[in-house]
Amino acid sequence: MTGEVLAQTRDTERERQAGLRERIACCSVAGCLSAGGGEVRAALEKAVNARGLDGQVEVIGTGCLGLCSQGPLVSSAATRQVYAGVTPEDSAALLDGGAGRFQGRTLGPDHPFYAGQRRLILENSGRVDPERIQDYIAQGGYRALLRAASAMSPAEIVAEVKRSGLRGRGGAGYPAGLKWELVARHPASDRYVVCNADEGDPGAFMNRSVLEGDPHRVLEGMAIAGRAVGARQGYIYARGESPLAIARIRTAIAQAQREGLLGGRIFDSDFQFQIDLRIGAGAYVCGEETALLASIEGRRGQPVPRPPYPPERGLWGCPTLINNVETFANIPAIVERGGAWLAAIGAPASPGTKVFALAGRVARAGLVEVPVGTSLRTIVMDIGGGVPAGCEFKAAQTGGPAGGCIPAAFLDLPMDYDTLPGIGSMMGSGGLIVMDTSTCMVDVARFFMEFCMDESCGKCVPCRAGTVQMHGILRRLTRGEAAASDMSMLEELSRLLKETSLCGLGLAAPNPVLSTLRHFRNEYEAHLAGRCPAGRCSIPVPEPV
Amino acid sequence: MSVRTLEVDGRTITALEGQTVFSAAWDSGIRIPRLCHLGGLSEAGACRLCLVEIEGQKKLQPACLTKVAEDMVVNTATPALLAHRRLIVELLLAERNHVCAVCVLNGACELQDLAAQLGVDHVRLRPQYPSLPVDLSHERFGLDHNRCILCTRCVRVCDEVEGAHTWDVAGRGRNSRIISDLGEPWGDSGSCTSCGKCVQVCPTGALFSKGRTVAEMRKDRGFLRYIMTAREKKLWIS
Amino acid sequence: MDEIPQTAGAAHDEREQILDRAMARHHNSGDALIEILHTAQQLYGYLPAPLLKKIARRLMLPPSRVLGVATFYHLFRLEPLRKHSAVVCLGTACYEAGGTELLEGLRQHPGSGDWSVASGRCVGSCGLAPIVICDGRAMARVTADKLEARLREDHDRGSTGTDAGH
Amino acid sequence: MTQTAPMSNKPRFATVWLGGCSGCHMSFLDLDERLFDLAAIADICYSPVADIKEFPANVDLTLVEGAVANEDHLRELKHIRAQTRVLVAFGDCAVTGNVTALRNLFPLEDVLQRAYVELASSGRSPSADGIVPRLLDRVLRVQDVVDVDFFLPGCPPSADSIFDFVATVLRGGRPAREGRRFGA
Repeated sequence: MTGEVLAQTRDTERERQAGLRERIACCSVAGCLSAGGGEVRAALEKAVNARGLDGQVEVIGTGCLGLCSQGPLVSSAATRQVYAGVTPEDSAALLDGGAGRFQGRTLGPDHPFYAGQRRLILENSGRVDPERIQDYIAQGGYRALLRAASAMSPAEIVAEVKRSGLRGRGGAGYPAGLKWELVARHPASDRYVVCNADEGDPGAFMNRSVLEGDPHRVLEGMAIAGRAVGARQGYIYARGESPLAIARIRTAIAQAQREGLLGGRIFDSDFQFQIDLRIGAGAYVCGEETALLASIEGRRGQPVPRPPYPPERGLWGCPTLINNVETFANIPAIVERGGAWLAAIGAPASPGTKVFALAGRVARAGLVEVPVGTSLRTIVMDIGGGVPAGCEFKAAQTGGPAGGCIPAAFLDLPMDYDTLPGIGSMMGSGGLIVMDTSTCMVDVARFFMEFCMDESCGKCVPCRAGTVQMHGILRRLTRGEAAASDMSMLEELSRLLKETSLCGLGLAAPNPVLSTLRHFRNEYEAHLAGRCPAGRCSIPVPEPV
Repeated sequence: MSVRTLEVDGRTITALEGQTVFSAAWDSGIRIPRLCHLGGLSEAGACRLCLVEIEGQKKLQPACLTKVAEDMVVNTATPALLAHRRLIVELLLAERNHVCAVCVLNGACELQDLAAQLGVDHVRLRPQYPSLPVDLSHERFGLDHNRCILCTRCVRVCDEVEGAHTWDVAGRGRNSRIISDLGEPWGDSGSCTSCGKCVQVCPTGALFSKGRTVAEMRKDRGFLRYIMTAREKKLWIS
Repeated sequence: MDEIPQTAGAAHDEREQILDRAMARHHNSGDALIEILHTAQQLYGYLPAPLLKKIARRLMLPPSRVLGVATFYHLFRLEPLRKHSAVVCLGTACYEAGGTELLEGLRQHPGSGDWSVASGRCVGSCGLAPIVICDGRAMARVTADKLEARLREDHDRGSTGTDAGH
Repeated sequence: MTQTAPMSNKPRFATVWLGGCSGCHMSFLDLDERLFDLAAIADICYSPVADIKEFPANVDLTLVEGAVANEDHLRELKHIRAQTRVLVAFGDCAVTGNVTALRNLFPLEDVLQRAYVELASSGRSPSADGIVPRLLDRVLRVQDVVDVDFFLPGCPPSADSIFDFVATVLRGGRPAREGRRFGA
């Protein structure tokens, strides 16, 4: 493909869409599909056909519209409204304009759920059909790659990413530009770009939704990275548990190859770049970068000690750039609009937006995107609509099994990479679980420890055996069988894992324990005394002596 | 090769460039505890016993993988490190069924020695009592999973020195087990050459020679140095 | 399990050919082990020992490494699936919404002999917790009653087993 | 001692034998002539090697051999702890469960079946409730039941280590933990 062809494709598709009377986008990612979104789409298509509206009204599948808890969601290009809880029986009303039918389930751009958001990564969700590359191109897609391949030097791309201040969205928030520079400067001849799409935190589905809803954005970001760091080969490592994301990536790669946007001589330049998909097989630890690399190489997903870090020694011993889905999804806009543009959004030290998967005891659960540094209160109370009536907000868990909880006292703190560690939590990759007064924090800690125990790769002793012992203590606590000495051992083991584990999984495994101990020690003490304040743990009443 | 000077536990020692902190300390008579490291094999960095404090570095570093540097200041036995090591040994002892009194390696076991050296006179953790098999199908050797600490020395020596790669680890986390070939009994393994190297490098009584009773067996780990020197330098030094 | 499972001779040959082609496409490289195991499991439903042995030979890998990899990842099965499969999500939201109780209920259920019951971690539909995936189809906001109805449905349909193994 | 006046001013010393093979006590007897030295510095008020029926009150130091395998052990050990100032888990069975706890790898019924039915001619499991103490489902270490002040591992601990240990504790010292070994 050339620049002219790209522009032509864009214009043709835009004209085609402009000629339509209505374009109805049905959310077609996992959440809405399991709520019956597929049936809604089929009914709509049938209704369009029955009314002889083919060519005037188009029904497409699209990316996440956000409000997953009230799916299936459908958006209308004509009315610019999103409708929630749509059933196949609603088809007629959608086509014939029976808006009254959707009273109480219509969400306009000024609805509190959308008003508080700033959608950059998700900007195409609801607008494009993730299975059509023309849709992406019509939204200006692949223009950034054109610029990167024909108008910018690799060093200029790296400089732009550095200027943006973008921090890796995988959890730790390492500055992306610095990482890119390390790989770009390495003298080795073979280099790789790897997209970490192994999102395994329980309660996290940001990356998956991005891949399901806008896969080309990620491919474009990776290709730009390839150009910047001098790699010819990229890999996407996706979870085997996400069949839809896998299918969409496969389709997108094939389309991009067919259009010459991946492969040799991209945009008639000397730049060549291939992307292959690697599918994980169910191992959370493979989200750890060295384990992920081992898995791409066809081995057990066991981490190796760092240093050396992947930018120096990664895939097959070659310098390797690893970023996650959301990080790559930021890249096209940075190249297109400039690093300074992104740097102006969000918090000064953590620019840009962050996608959160909001779940748990909250009125409106789903996928939300806000500027980094937005307060937890805005996310949970305004966008999420607060906890359901009858209960009270107690805490929010960020960062999944590696993160910690944020109690009500910190609702107004900005959610960014530097503030959260200060209160014993972390940004993580974006899982955000809201807990109310019916949630037992000791049981939450036990739940996450069980997760870490099951997902420990077994290589290093502290993580393999330590998570088992910590889980045993937490289980005894939730059963009212723990002794005071268990508490001191729990803290001693926490220190051991935090200081001696081989990889991030073990190092972070104690975090949920430490943060609940910090903010909710009284609940631990109550369990020691044989009482669960939330009434969740079934502690047997002691027999009278 | 150039020489580096560093400080280990208050002593100034010299080491060759490229040498690890572990081996430099060892050459100077400072014994850092370890169970997965064994000279002549690749490093796993898995037991976490040889972690040391290096001034200027926030995180503890495994001595077996950390290269010496000029003016590096290393502490190998601070109270915090000793506490960590004791707890790691306790974790190992609680993980499987280590009953020294009825073990062929009683008195010559690296784990048992280490517990004594570190003052682990009891285990504060709950023993897990997993139900684990003993594989006695091999003509000359036995594998007792109850004593295995998953150091993977056997896996590495079989792959790197013998070249057979009979052993590997199956499962993960607490369900990890050493396996031969496709998990069949050791005696049925088609790849095993019965060389016995795995038995000699095993730090505990997990791999043992048959026909020995309690506390009878002694392991020879010098053979590895002999083979490696012979292979690399063509010198057969015993 | 001594033999690679067979249905009909022709199908068997075809599967073998597909697997061989997949390995050839990866130049019989050991790096592709996980890809090949995925393909093999899709073809055969699970990974019996003889199949692993064949893959090991072809990719020139030690058998213990192949088994080590096959047992490291949760998605690989060394045992055949039963007629139906149910995966109960135990991600945080589903756990909080009672996933554990559903899992226990399924395991205790008298009709569970036909079901391979497993737990999964977050299928990404947290807004609809708890989720149970029955034979590949996600059920949202599952209750014990809903699940009971689903199991009975299969029981009533009898042993036709048309949708088995998906 | 602030409680009932003791017979002499010497500290009161006891040894008890729970679920173990008595090997630790054999090793204790291997003190030989040093038993006289011990008697010189302590009042041996209770021991399986002395003919005393009831565990006495106000004991200063008690060595507990063996693991807690049945209900009698459980009751005895709690009583002993209540009467003892310094309690020592004596030998590997007391410290780790050791051989006594090997049965924890199997369900109790299987163990009884194996021992009394499959390997014996009687063909019946013991069922004399009230005569034979009931076995616990799992063998416990001494520390699982009561607080332990010191641990003296070994199978058995050598006579030398026993003497050094007891002498140090009786003098009010804290014996070094390093160098004590499980097993041999």
